[in-house]
Amino acid sequence: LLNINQRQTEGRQSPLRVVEIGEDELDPAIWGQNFPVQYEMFSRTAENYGETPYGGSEPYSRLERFPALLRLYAGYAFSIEYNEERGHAYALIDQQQSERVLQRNQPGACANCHSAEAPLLIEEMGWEEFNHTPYNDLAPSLHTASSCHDCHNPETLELTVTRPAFINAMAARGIDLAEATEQEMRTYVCAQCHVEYYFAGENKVLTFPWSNGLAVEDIEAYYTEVGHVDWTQPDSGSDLLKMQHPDYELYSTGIHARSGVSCADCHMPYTRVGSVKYSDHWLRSPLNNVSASCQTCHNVDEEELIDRVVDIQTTTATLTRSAEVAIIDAIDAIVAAQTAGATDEQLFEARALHRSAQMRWDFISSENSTGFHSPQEAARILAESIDLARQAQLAAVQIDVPGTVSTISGS
Amino acid sequence: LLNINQRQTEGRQSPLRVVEIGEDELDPAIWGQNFPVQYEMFSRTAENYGETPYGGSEPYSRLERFPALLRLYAGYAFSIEYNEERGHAYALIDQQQSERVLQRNQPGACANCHSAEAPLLIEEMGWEEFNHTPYNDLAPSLHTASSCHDCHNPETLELTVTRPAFINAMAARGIDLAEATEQEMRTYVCAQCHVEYYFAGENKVLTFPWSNGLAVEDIEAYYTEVGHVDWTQPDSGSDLLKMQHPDYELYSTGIHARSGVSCADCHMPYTRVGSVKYSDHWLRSPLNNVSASCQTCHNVDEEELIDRVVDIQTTTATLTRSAEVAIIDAIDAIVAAQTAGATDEQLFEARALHRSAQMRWDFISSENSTGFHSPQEAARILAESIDLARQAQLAAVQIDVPGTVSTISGS
Amino acid sequence: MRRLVGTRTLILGGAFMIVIGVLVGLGGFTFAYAKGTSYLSNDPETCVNCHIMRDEFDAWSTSSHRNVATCNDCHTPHDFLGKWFTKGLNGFNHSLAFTTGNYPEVIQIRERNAEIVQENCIACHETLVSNVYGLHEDQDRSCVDCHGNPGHQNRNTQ
Ligand code: HEC
Ligand code: HEC
Ligand code: HEC
Ligand code: HEC
Ligand code: HEC
Ligand code: HEC
Ligand code: HEC
Ligand code: HEC
Ligand code: HEC
Ligand code: HEC
Ligand code: HEC
Ligand code: HEC
Ligand code: HEC
Ligand code: HEC
Ligand SMILES: [Ca+2]
Ligand SMILES: [Ca+2]
Repeated sequence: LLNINQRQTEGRQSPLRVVEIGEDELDPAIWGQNFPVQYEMFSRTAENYGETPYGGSEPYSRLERFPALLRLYAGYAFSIEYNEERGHAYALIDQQQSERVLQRNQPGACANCHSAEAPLLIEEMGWEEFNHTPYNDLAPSLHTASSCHDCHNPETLELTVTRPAFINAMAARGIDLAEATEQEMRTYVCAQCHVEYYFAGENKVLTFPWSNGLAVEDIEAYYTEVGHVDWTQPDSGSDLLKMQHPDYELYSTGIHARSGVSCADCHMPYTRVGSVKYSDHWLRSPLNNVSASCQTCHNVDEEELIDRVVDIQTTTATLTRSAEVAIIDAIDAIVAAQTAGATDEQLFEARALHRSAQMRWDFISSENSTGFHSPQEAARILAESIDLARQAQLAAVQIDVPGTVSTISGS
Repeated sequence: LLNINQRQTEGRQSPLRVVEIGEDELDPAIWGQNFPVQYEMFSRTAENYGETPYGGSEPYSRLERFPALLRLYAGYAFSIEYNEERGHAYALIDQQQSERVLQRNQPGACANCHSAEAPLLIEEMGWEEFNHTPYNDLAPSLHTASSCHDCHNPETLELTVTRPAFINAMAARGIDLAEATEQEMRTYVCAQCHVEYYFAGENKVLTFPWSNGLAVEDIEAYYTEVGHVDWTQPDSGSDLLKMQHPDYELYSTGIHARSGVSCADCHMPYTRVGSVKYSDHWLRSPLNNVSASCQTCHNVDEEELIDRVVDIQTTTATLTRSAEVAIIDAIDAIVAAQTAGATDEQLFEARALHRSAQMRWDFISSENSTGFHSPQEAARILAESIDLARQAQLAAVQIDVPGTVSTISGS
Repeated sequence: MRRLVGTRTLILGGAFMIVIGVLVGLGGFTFAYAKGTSYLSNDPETCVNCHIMRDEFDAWSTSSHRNVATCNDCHTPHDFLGKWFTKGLNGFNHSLAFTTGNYPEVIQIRERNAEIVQENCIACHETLVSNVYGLHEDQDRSCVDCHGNPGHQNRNTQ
């Protein structure tokens, strides 16, 4: 498309470059001198636009809203503080001020996704060194939350990925990022951070558990293979896995991903400013901006579109609550068996089922779209979580402990 | 959906009327003299185009393919014979030759949806009389399977509903059929038969349980209110409900219904014959005809469209199998408790949970799209079915029966 | 999602030969329909000489573009030679297909024609999209991915 390419060149020059942006420039304000519109939009991620039915930018305590989490995360940092997430502007400060950081010693690995300095520090210190250095030792060199530099090549401004964990994980999946289309990049830049992760080995190397695939079963299989355990729940004694924001993984199983729709299509929709279109850099809930986010593709009125989302989310939320009840019933049954004197050997099956049930529930509970990114898959995963939790409960209540007589079940 | 309505007119214009079609004319061949194309297409419903991954026109035995059904339907006619359904041409003969009819005395009510004579006989005999007359007594006057007369006004050829059960049920929902749009009629004509039903009272009056709404919970509430029981399962002693082809009910909760897509849009797509577009009267699986059925709306290649359907169905089918396992475990536990001497009073809760679990599983299992008509809702219903079945099992295994000591569960 | 790939190259000679070939072809195939001139006109009505174009015409006449763009504004290149080359090629393809009746149940735009449409979208909306579409050499995103079908509105996503 010869003449298109010509236009592109014009296009690329159109915004006049006031300053030369250095390769290591992190400060959005400096980038903003060349791209004032995007900078102005990006700065609005500091705004609180309030709550949506299941999301939004009000950083309420998830522990207060869903007390079941206190029981399910018992013994793990997430039971101390866990809030609804908000805009990119808070990425660093919310981490630094989280009780999970203040009360626990965390590794530098935490900084990978919360500080724009990460790529430079990694270059400087080396990958492993960066990850296992205590977070508090790194703290002094962390100043910038989220920056243009996270997603853009400072010179060409093309989208680029800057986080080693993502690059390694894609390599493990056999995906060559050099081949990525522009449209895929509109998702990959987000998949650097909005994904499930763990810290591998002594050096706490940030790793995404993707080598078997992105489905929840693939991720569970991976953790079983490497023998990973996030923590042992005190009362149940089960070795559990914690899932964190698998937004990209769940999205990948959905109809939108399948239709080639990218994260940016919905979370950074084109917006007309004057006579020109810009990508809306105010990353937020699309429910706060339905007309640009959805209506271009869906010629449906705004109210109806919001209803479609909220109905999908309400179904997911209801099943999520049911899974919580089932898992807590399982924990109670395991505890009761223990108290009655059941041995670890006798409790092995119940605890294994509990682990599988809870990581599935957490996969959907910690994902941020309340099921919208893949409605049927979210319901499927919760169905399995409930089934496994109830089986854990059954295994526990049917344990034969000295002092009680064999249960009567035929199954 | 714009263009669909535009195309409708085209089709209707052309045909020149060779014969005058009498008000009570049932024979498709006579109608066919005026509308040879539709007749020719409609006649193809006698063709066997084979199996699709989860549907198709091969009338295989569902009991052989899913042996769990033998246990779940134990004591009910469906455990004798139950096959995959096929084309409209077989509507009458498949009923007459079904072991469910040969080995059991069925009421005339069965003929409502399997014989074109039904509306005329109802006029003649009266509604209640028609329903409670034994099927075998009606048999001699049943000759025509499915006919143009089921869906069309013989004079204007407009779509029309001819089945009292549907008209009564819509009235009970407070919906005025006189107000129905043409697009709605493209679904209503199907909803005369592709729906859950039961025979109310002594007179076996064919009734659709819709007065609380179409959701599975609404239907369960309705049956509880009227105290309906389809049969008591011999081994578990549970009073169960049988669901039959709630195609319209499930479809109604889906995104297609929500987007105004009708049954006919997918199952009777407009098809070019020569220069004119006709509604394809060969009612069948859209997977046998994806290009006309789906591509009008989805600009996606055929293979990918089929994959999308089959992936949704595979998820539904997997959850359906899990629900079967859970329900059978519950039955086993109830039986074991009974054997151990549990009283009906002690078993009350387990049996009630079993009833709720099985009617939900059956709602999806007996629905004919294997979840496609409403993917997330199908998964939600199966998740609840599994949860309820496991709770039934738990209730049963935890029953305190003389000779066994109280179970150890804390929950 | 449709990927737009490849670049259109017009070789003068080839173009002329095809155009001539096509005119012959048109004469041969559609003389009976007397629609040979359809492709040479800018009047949408002439496209509809083929009933088969009726759906698109109807959809176009209710689209946001009915007053601002005719068929050829979108479906043929804006440069002179390309215009006649495309008219010729499409005229040949479609006449052939129409005459033989050998075309899909649901007509779908061909890759090459999709590229042409894309160029025409941009031609008219250059300023507006210059910014967002100025970023990459290999522009692989079709406007129609998001804008459904401005010319027609006959897809569900519109
Ligand atoms: C088809 C549109 C669409 C796509 C594509 C999409 N999302 Fe979303 N996303 C949504 C909607 C709708 C919500 C729910 C917002 C709410 O609950 O207020 C959401 C929620 C979120 C949230 C939580 C926002 C909040 O309100 O707290 C995050 C984070 C998120 N998405 C990230 C992603 C990432 C990362 C990707 C790509 C891997 C992605 N999304 C792809 C539509 C989309
Ligand atoms: C792989 C990227 C990644 C890593 C590594 C990571 N985070 Fe986050 N973090 C995110 C994303 C994305 C969000 C927003 C989505 C969400 O909250 O689910 C977030 C949100 C948060 C929040 C705000 C919401 C809340 O949970 O209260 C805190 C605090 C936080 N992270 C702390 C940490 C700590 C502590 C660590 C290290 C133990 C860490 N993060 C490691 C990506 C990451
Ligand atoms: C979280 C990722 C992310 C961050 C942070 C980010 N951008 Fe972008 N930016 C994108 C994406 C995605 C696009 C769309 C690119 C495309 O479609 O090729 C984009 C596009 C652009 C464009 C091209 C024109 C347009 O609006 O589409 C400019 C210029 C730009 N960004 C500047 C900035 C500046 C300046 C900052 C910091 C103030 C910034 N970006 C921060 C992801 C980001
Ligand atoms: C370098 C890491 C990183 C990258 C890259 C990244 N995010 Fe985030 N994102 C975060 C963190 C951390 C938070 C939570 C901030 C907080 O709560 O303090 C967040 C929050 C969000 C939110 C929630 C906003 C709200 O109002 O609740 C959305 C939506 C979001 N990101 C979308 C995206 C999209 C879309 C992309 C890619 C175009 C992207 N993010 C790229 C780390 C990242
Ligand atoms: C770039 C185009 C695009 C954007 C932007 C987009 N969608 Fe979609 N959406 C699609 C496509 C394509 C499908 C798949 C069905 C189809 O082929 O039409 C779909 C399917 C859906 C469905 C039905 C599938 C399901 O999960 O139930 C819903 C609901 C939906 N979209 C809502 C939204 C909402 C809400 C937004 C904005 C937050 C949005 N979409 C943004 C293109 C888009
Ligand atoms: C409300 C309408 C309706 C009523 C009443 C009805 N059927 Fe059907 N029947 C259908 C539909 C629709 C199908 C095809 C869909 C399916 O099989 O699930 C069907 C399929 C069948 C089949 C073929 C598939 C199979 O189940 O083997 C048989 C046999 C049958 N019905 C027998 C009966 C009998 C016996 C009765 C009375 C007890 C009856 N039907 C009452 C609508 C009805
Ligand atoms: C199961 C229901 C059903 C049966 C049986 C049926 N039709 Fe139809 N028919 C329809 C529907 C739905 C339409 C579309 C009507 C509309 O969109 O207004 C239709 C449309 C038509 C049309 C209008 C032109 C067209 O093709 O859209 C004619 C003529 C017609 N049918 C004739 C017949 C004849 C003759 C028979 C019997 C051989 C028959 N139909 C059997 C449901 C049925
Ligand atoms: C008068 C009752 C009745 C009406 C009205 C009716 N159906 Fe049916 N339909 C049946 C019965 C009965 C069967 C099963 C026949 C058998 O298996 O012997 C059936 C079978 C089918 C099948 C399965 C075909 C196959 O190959 O497996 C489809 C699809 C179908 N109907 C669609 C429709 C649609 C769409 C409409 C409305 C346009 C409709 N039906 C209206 C009674 C009806
Ligand atoms: C959006 C398209 C769509 C709509 C609308 C739709 N269906 Fe379906 N239907 C399907 C697909 C796809 C299948 C799965 C076919 C298969 O498994 O081979 C199916 C399956 C069926 C089957 C079983 C066919 C078989 O292969 O045995 C019946 C019966 C049926 N639908 C009836 C209906 C009725 C009645 C309605 C309206 C109340 C309806 N459908 C609405 C697409 C649709
Ligand atoms: C008359 C238009 C129309 C027809 C015909 C149609 N669809 Fe759709 N389809 C839609 C609309 C509208 C949506 C909702 C999403 C959107 O707005 O794009 C949708 C959504 C979908 C989705 C995503 C939602 C989900 O359930 O995951 C799939 C998959 C889909 N359609 C497949 C099909 C298949 C397969 C067929 C043919 C059997 C079909 N559709 C026929 C209009 C249609
Ligand atoms: C001679 C009859 C006829 C005329 C006149 C006609 N078309 Fe077509 N057109 C067809 C047929 C037949 C097809 C289907 C060909 C296929 O898809 O294989 C078609 C397909 C198309 C396609 C999609 C297939 C492709 O090649 O991309 C486009 C675009 C198109 N026509 C545009 C037009 C425009 C614009 C006009 C008026 C300038 C026009 N047509 C006039 C018969 C005609
Ligand atoms: C001949 C010039 C021309 C061509 C070619 C053209 N447009 Fe337009 N378009 C216009 C004009 C003029 C308007 C303003 C019309 C109005 O506001 O009513 C417009 C309006 C629009 C709009 C806003 C109104 C709407 O439909 O939502 C969109 C989006 C759009 N065009 C997209 C496209 C796309 C995509 C293409 C290619 C498929 C395209 N245009 C081809 C001239 C053109
Ligand atoms: C990723 C989705 C996407 C793609 C691809 C896309 N657009 Fe848009 N476009 C949008 C959105 C969203 C808007 C609405 C902007 C707003 O609301 O301010 C829009 C608005 C427009 C408008 C109307 C502006 C107005 O408000 O008058 C035109 C014209 C337009 N786009 C043309 C194009 C053209 C030409 C292309 C291809 C070069 C294109 N678009 C590609 C999403 C897209
Ligand atoms: C504003 C731009 C525009 C105008 C004006 C326009 N078209 Fe199109 N046309 C398109 C686009 C874009 C597509 C591709 C649609 C798609 O990919 O879904 C298309 C596709 C088609 C197709 C192929 C069918 C399909 O959906 O792929 C035909 C045939 C067609 N156009 C004919 C016409 C005719 C005839 C006219 C004049 C009456 C016309 N077009 C006017 C933009 C336009
Ligand atoms: Ca949030
Ligand atoms: Ca069938």
